[in-house]
Amino acid sequence: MGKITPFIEMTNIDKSFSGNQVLKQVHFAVEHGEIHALMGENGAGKSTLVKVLTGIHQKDAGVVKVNGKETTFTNPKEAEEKGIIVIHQELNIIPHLTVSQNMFLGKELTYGKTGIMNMVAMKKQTIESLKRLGVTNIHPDETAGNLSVGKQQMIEIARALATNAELIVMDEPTAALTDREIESLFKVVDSLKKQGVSIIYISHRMEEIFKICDRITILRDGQYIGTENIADTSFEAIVKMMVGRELGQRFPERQHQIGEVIFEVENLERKGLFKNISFDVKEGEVLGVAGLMGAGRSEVMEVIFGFHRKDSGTIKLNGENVSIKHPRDAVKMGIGFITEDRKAKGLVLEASIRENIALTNLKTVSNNGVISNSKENKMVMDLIERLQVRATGGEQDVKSLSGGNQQKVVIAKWLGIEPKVLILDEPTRGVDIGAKKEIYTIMNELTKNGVGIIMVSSELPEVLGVSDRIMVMHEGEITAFLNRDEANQENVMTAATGGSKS
Amino acid sequence: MKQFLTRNMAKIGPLIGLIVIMVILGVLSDNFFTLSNIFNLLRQVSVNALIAFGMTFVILTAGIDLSVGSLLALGSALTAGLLTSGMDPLLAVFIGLLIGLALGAINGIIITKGKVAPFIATLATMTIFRGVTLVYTDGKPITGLSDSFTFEMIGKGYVFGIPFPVILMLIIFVILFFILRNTVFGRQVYAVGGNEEASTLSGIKADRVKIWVYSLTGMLSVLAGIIITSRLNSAQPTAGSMYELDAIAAVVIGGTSLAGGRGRIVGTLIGALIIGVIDNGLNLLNVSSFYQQIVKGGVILLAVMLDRRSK
Amino acid sequence: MKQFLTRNMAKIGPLIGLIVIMVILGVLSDNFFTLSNIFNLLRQVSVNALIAFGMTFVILTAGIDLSVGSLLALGSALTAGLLTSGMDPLLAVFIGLLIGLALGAINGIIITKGKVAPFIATLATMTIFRGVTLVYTDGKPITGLSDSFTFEMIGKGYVFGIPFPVILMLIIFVILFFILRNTVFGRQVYAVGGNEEASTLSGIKADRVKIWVYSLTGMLSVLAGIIITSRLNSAQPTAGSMYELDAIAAVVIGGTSLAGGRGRIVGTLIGALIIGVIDNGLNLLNVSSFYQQIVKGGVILLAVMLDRRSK
Amino acid sequence: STDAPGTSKDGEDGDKNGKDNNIKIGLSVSTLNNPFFVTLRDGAEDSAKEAGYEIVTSDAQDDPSTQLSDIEDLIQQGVDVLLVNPVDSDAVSSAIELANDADIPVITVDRSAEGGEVVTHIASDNESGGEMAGEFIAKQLDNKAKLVEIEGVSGASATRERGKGFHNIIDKMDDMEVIANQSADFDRTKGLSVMENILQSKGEIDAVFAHNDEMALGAIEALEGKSMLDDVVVVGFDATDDAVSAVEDGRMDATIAQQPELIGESAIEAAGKVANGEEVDDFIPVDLQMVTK
Ligand SMILES: Nc1ncnc2c1ncn2[C@@H]1O[C@H](COP(=O)(O)OP(=O)(O)OP(=O)(O)O)[C@@H](O)[C@H]1O
Ligand SMILES: Nc1ncnc2c1ncn2[C@@H]1O[C@H](COP(=O)(O)OP(=O)(O)OP(=O)(O)O)[C@@H](O)[C@H]1O
Ligand SMILES: [Mg+2]
Ligand SMILES: [Mg+2]
Repeated sequence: MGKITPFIEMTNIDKSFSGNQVLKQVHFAVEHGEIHALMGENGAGKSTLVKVLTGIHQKDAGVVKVNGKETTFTNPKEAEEKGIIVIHQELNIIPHLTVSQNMFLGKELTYGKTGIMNMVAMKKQTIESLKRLGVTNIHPDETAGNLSVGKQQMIEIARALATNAELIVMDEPTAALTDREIESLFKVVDSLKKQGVSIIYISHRMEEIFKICDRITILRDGQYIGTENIADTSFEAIVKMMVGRELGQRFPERQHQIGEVIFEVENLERKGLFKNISFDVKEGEVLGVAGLMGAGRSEVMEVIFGFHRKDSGTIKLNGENVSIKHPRDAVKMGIGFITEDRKAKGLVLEASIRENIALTNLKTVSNNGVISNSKENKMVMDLIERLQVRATGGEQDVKSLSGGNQQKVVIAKWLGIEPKVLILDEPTRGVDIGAKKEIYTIMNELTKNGVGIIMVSSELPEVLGVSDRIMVMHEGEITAFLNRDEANQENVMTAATGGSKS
Repeated sequence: MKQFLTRNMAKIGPLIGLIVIMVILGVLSDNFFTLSNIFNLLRQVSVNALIAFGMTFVILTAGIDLSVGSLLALGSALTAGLLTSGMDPLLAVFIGLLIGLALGAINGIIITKGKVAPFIATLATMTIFRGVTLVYTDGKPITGLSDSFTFEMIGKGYVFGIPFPVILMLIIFVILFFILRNTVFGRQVYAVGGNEEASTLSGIKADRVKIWVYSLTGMLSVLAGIIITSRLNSAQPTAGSMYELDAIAAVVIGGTSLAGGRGRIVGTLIGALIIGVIDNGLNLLNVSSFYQQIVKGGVILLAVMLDRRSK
Repeated sequence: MKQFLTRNMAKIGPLIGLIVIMVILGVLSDNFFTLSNIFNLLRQVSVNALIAFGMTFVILTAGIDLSVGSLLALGSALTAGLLTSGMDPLLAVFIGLLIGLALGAINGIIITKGKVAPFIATLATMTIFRGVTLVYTDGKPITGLSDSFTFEMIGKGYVFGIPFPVILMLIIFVILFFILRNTVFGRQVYAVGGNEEASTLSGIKADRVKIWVYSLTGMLSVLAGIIITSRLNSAQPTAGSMYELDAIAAVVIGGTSLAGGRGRIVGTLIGALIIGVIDNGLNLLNVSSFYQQIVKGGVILLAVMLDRRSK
Repeated sequence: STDAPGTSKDGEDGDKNGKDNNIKIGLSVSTLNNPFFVTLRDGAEDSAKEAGYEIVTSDAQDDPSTQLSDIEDLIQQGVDVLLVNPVDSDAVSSAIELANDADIPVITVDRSAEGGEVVTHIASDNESGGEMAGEFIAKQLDNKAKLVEIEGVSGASATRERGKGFHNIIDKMDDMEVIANQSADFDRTKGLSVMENILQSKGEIDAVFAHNDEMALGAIEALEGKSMLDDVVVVGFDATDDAVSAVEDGRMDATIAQQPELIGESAIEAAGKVANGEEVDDFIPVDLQMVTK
């Protein structure tokens, strides 16, 4: 860190999108070889700031200095040439290309200047880069789109690390990873730091910030709030800077009665993906489902919900066998499903909040197939209020909402059906700390009313903090059931990596 | 406020285009703004508009239907066949419309159950339907249809001085407008086109929605075909060729996105009017047919680009 | 292993289709498997194949080009014009190809810079190019072209007993195969079609890739047009109409996804062969042209569905 | 009779009385999307059947290069005589040369060829048909009229030739004025709407010449809708069944009959002679007929 001029210095940055000011007079500086956290609520402007830095967006005002020299990048390629590389928040994998093709996209290795690619060399380097991250189970010829989100994320990280970057921006790199991958990522980050590489680290996971970062800059509503040394600050202080008030306890107090079993799954199997899946959920209970990436948890939930066909097994609701062949059957029975991939599977991005919420509730808001505007508006406004969705109103396109508020819309559309059983798959992925707490509060309210909840999550503190019982999966099979009081980080991880049933 | 403005700009973009073209034609030709020409124009537009209404639904679900023209020919030929066999005209028309529904459903089933991309599925049925029509008619027009007042009415009649096809088009427009805007089915059409997976996971049977949408288009195409048949008092085996292009153009000029999920049927009506006005105006001005093609293509491009700008 | 099998199944799906069709035709018609018919067939296929090669690139970028047929007519007419003016045939052909490149670039620029959906942009230029062709030729064929050996060679010549257009097609196939598979440009084509935003973030100039892709298609279409011109020794103003449909069908039958990002040019060659074999075979079997359309549509559907199954 | 592979039917019941009924005739039609050519084909097929000849038909769909492929395919099948109804006179030459190379005699039907060797040509000429239409209209209206010309597909040869013949007559007369000429693509529906639009701008019309009957019938509907049919002379082309009955009903004034059925029949007759080595004239005219009431 020894040098006097910081590597990156951004001052008085302004940025608006069609009249909506997203960054206001923001300052931001990164030293050589430091790991600098960038935090703020959903929509605070973190990603935008990074995009302004790397030339994806052009700033309206302000100065960017690289190594003390004023610089303006007009496209990300220029930034890359100056050693600045970004691992973007949204995955930038081209689904139909292979792993190595993705790794070298835009910087293919060629025979001299011919434009003819050296594919052998690219594959070799792909294997090496992945190995550096401790990943050995991804073949360079696999089609990237067929890999789980987590593996895709690892490819992106490997791709960034393969360049001789001086600064790597990581915009929520761990949102789709589980603890083991995060561990190996942190090891690499550590060694990069030793080599003098700087890192801008964006995350909503507080533990990570304290574990690896040197300094932190906080944004709120597009405004610069402050920069602190991690060593000199605290969890509470950072949260207060982010949300502008005390947030209180991280997981809200649970106050609910656990009742009868309402939902049972017996010996569910889908060949090649999972087998012998048996579990139940009781009224008012939160069943946490833990596991490593690719453990097959999402697949199980999608099969239960009728989105994919099952090969065998039975499902019971209130003790009676039910047949679910299409999500519509599940919806009719009062089962809700919040998917892990809200953009691809949860929302119609181009449509309004109202239309999205109404989608699961078309029956309720219509008479004889004709939608009643008053019923619809009432339902939508009630739900927006209940979940405190921050939006200009029901007519705003969900596309323009921040991640946390999008997630609330997804939850709202399922609350509308007044579910008896609610499946939540990674409900707080990419959601800021304030919104997370709000989601937990909603879950609490539901269980208080007797709803049975199944929550798939890869964030261990969340699983441990919210669940009444924890089911752990490993490679398509259940390896453990743990009660709230007996569960801890260690025994969940043991089961998730295939350790014996406890 | 600003958002409100830009939003409504997008909605009136095509309308402005239409008005500009009409004003230009009004200046260039004295005959353009006569009541008789306006009705004439509307009657001509009605055929393309009806097909384009159906196409709007299809495109909203992110599909496309290239078979409309052949389907129109087949449906009209079969209806004409029923008429020459002496069937009651109303019944024949009704059966004709059902045939259209069924042919459209075939498209829908190939696309959803056969998992064939709409473009290629309807490209194939376009060829097949045309072939069946030629076989059925032996390549010759079917004439000697009904002299019944009812059947003549459909294409040639007037009600309160307004051509009957125009009234038909407007009634159907109002119904479809209502369906898209106010019914569960309409909502499902937008949702399936916006994000099929998310819709399915919300409990919507996307396949069923799609099959209905192609069926609707099939029925409307045959209705358009019956109007033509009634006007010409004969069914042509070659009727409707290339109609798909005008219908798609009307939908897209009207601001509906080919990617699905976004658009409005009012836009389609305006788009059909733009195309109809260009054709009519170029005829009125007696522009050489060579140049007509250039002008028409150019205006379509311009209309679409203007609309993009205003968004 | 299983993955390997399914992977290769997908690749050979269309090939199996082709073989099945060929075997059936071989059994039904004695003339099918003669060397002379095979060369005859390949020469017929070459025109559609060349256009479809370009179309493959376009479709891989998630685009479409409906203007190829009109572009072919315009390019051939202009080339024929140069020839009748006495220009050296090789030079005229070269300029003709450049004209094709430029016309294709116009498509690309309208699509990228004008932000018009490829379908509608090329629908408009399809009409415009045809209009310009008619104006340029005054609606009449251009005849009295060069008697030069060189120009006759292009469409009518033989090298080692193989028709020259076939050789041309194979050479271009090899070049394009190599470009798609082994060059940075090829990779960019796939990337832009697979995820345009991600490609842009990786520093790929998506607009430039697209403009090149349409230019390539323009050039190949004119080359196809020059082959036709040479074979017919005249340029027709109406040449190439509906060629876009056969070209798109070849690409899709060959397994390339209309959504972009996925597909191979080998598939397109096979797709073009399938279409050519059907046309040739139905002629050999003297199937009535009405039934030909039905069979052709049916076989296309079947080929595409079989391919889906094998994936 | 040819060296093309697959011809194996010679022999056996061949040369009885020097007449060979075992003849395979190839017929390449320009388009079957037009009733005129459908009738022509029917005429040919029927009389071939009667004579006991084998006939193979293909449809070029109005595309010269499809026609070339079709003819190549016919040559592959080892036809003994080739009847070609060219899509385009110039463009067909290469195809005919191919047949010449394969020693297959070629007869052109309805439209002639500019190149290649042709044994005979059987036709009634489009251009003189256009002239007949012009003369008829001129006579009906005493050489003074405001005319509408409805053209066929832009750039198609029938459009050019019929239009040319029509203008050969009309352009010479000072008082015959074409006040509108628009294309309706040989299509009845388009004929209707194009005529409607023309009627909106041109009040006074004395006669309509349409390049085919389909468009003429469409125009008649438009005129009827305006109650103008009685005052306007409408002339079509082709004499399709529909048109002939329209003439009988007094709705159409005339149509030029090219007698497609007769063309088809004569073509087969000539083909039979050629195949048996008999001499035929190098032009076999089939009279144009003016069908009037
Ligand atoms: N391309 C764009 N056009 C319009 N508005 C945008 C665009 N990109 C971002 N925004 C808006 O800018 C604001 C800041 O977004 P940004 O993505 O920077 O937030 P963030 O801090 O990264 O949030 P998160 O934690 O959810 O990733 C949001 O209100 C967002 O809706
Ligand atoms: N579309 C797909 N195509 C092929 N394989 C897939 C697909 N989706 C998931 N898989 C595979 O199925 C297995 C189970 O994935 P699933 O997403 O259900 O796991 P998970 O436990 O929810 O993990 P994650 O945390 O990554 O979502 C993984 O091995 C994954 O790679
Ligand atoms: Mg962000
Ligand atoms: Mg998951």
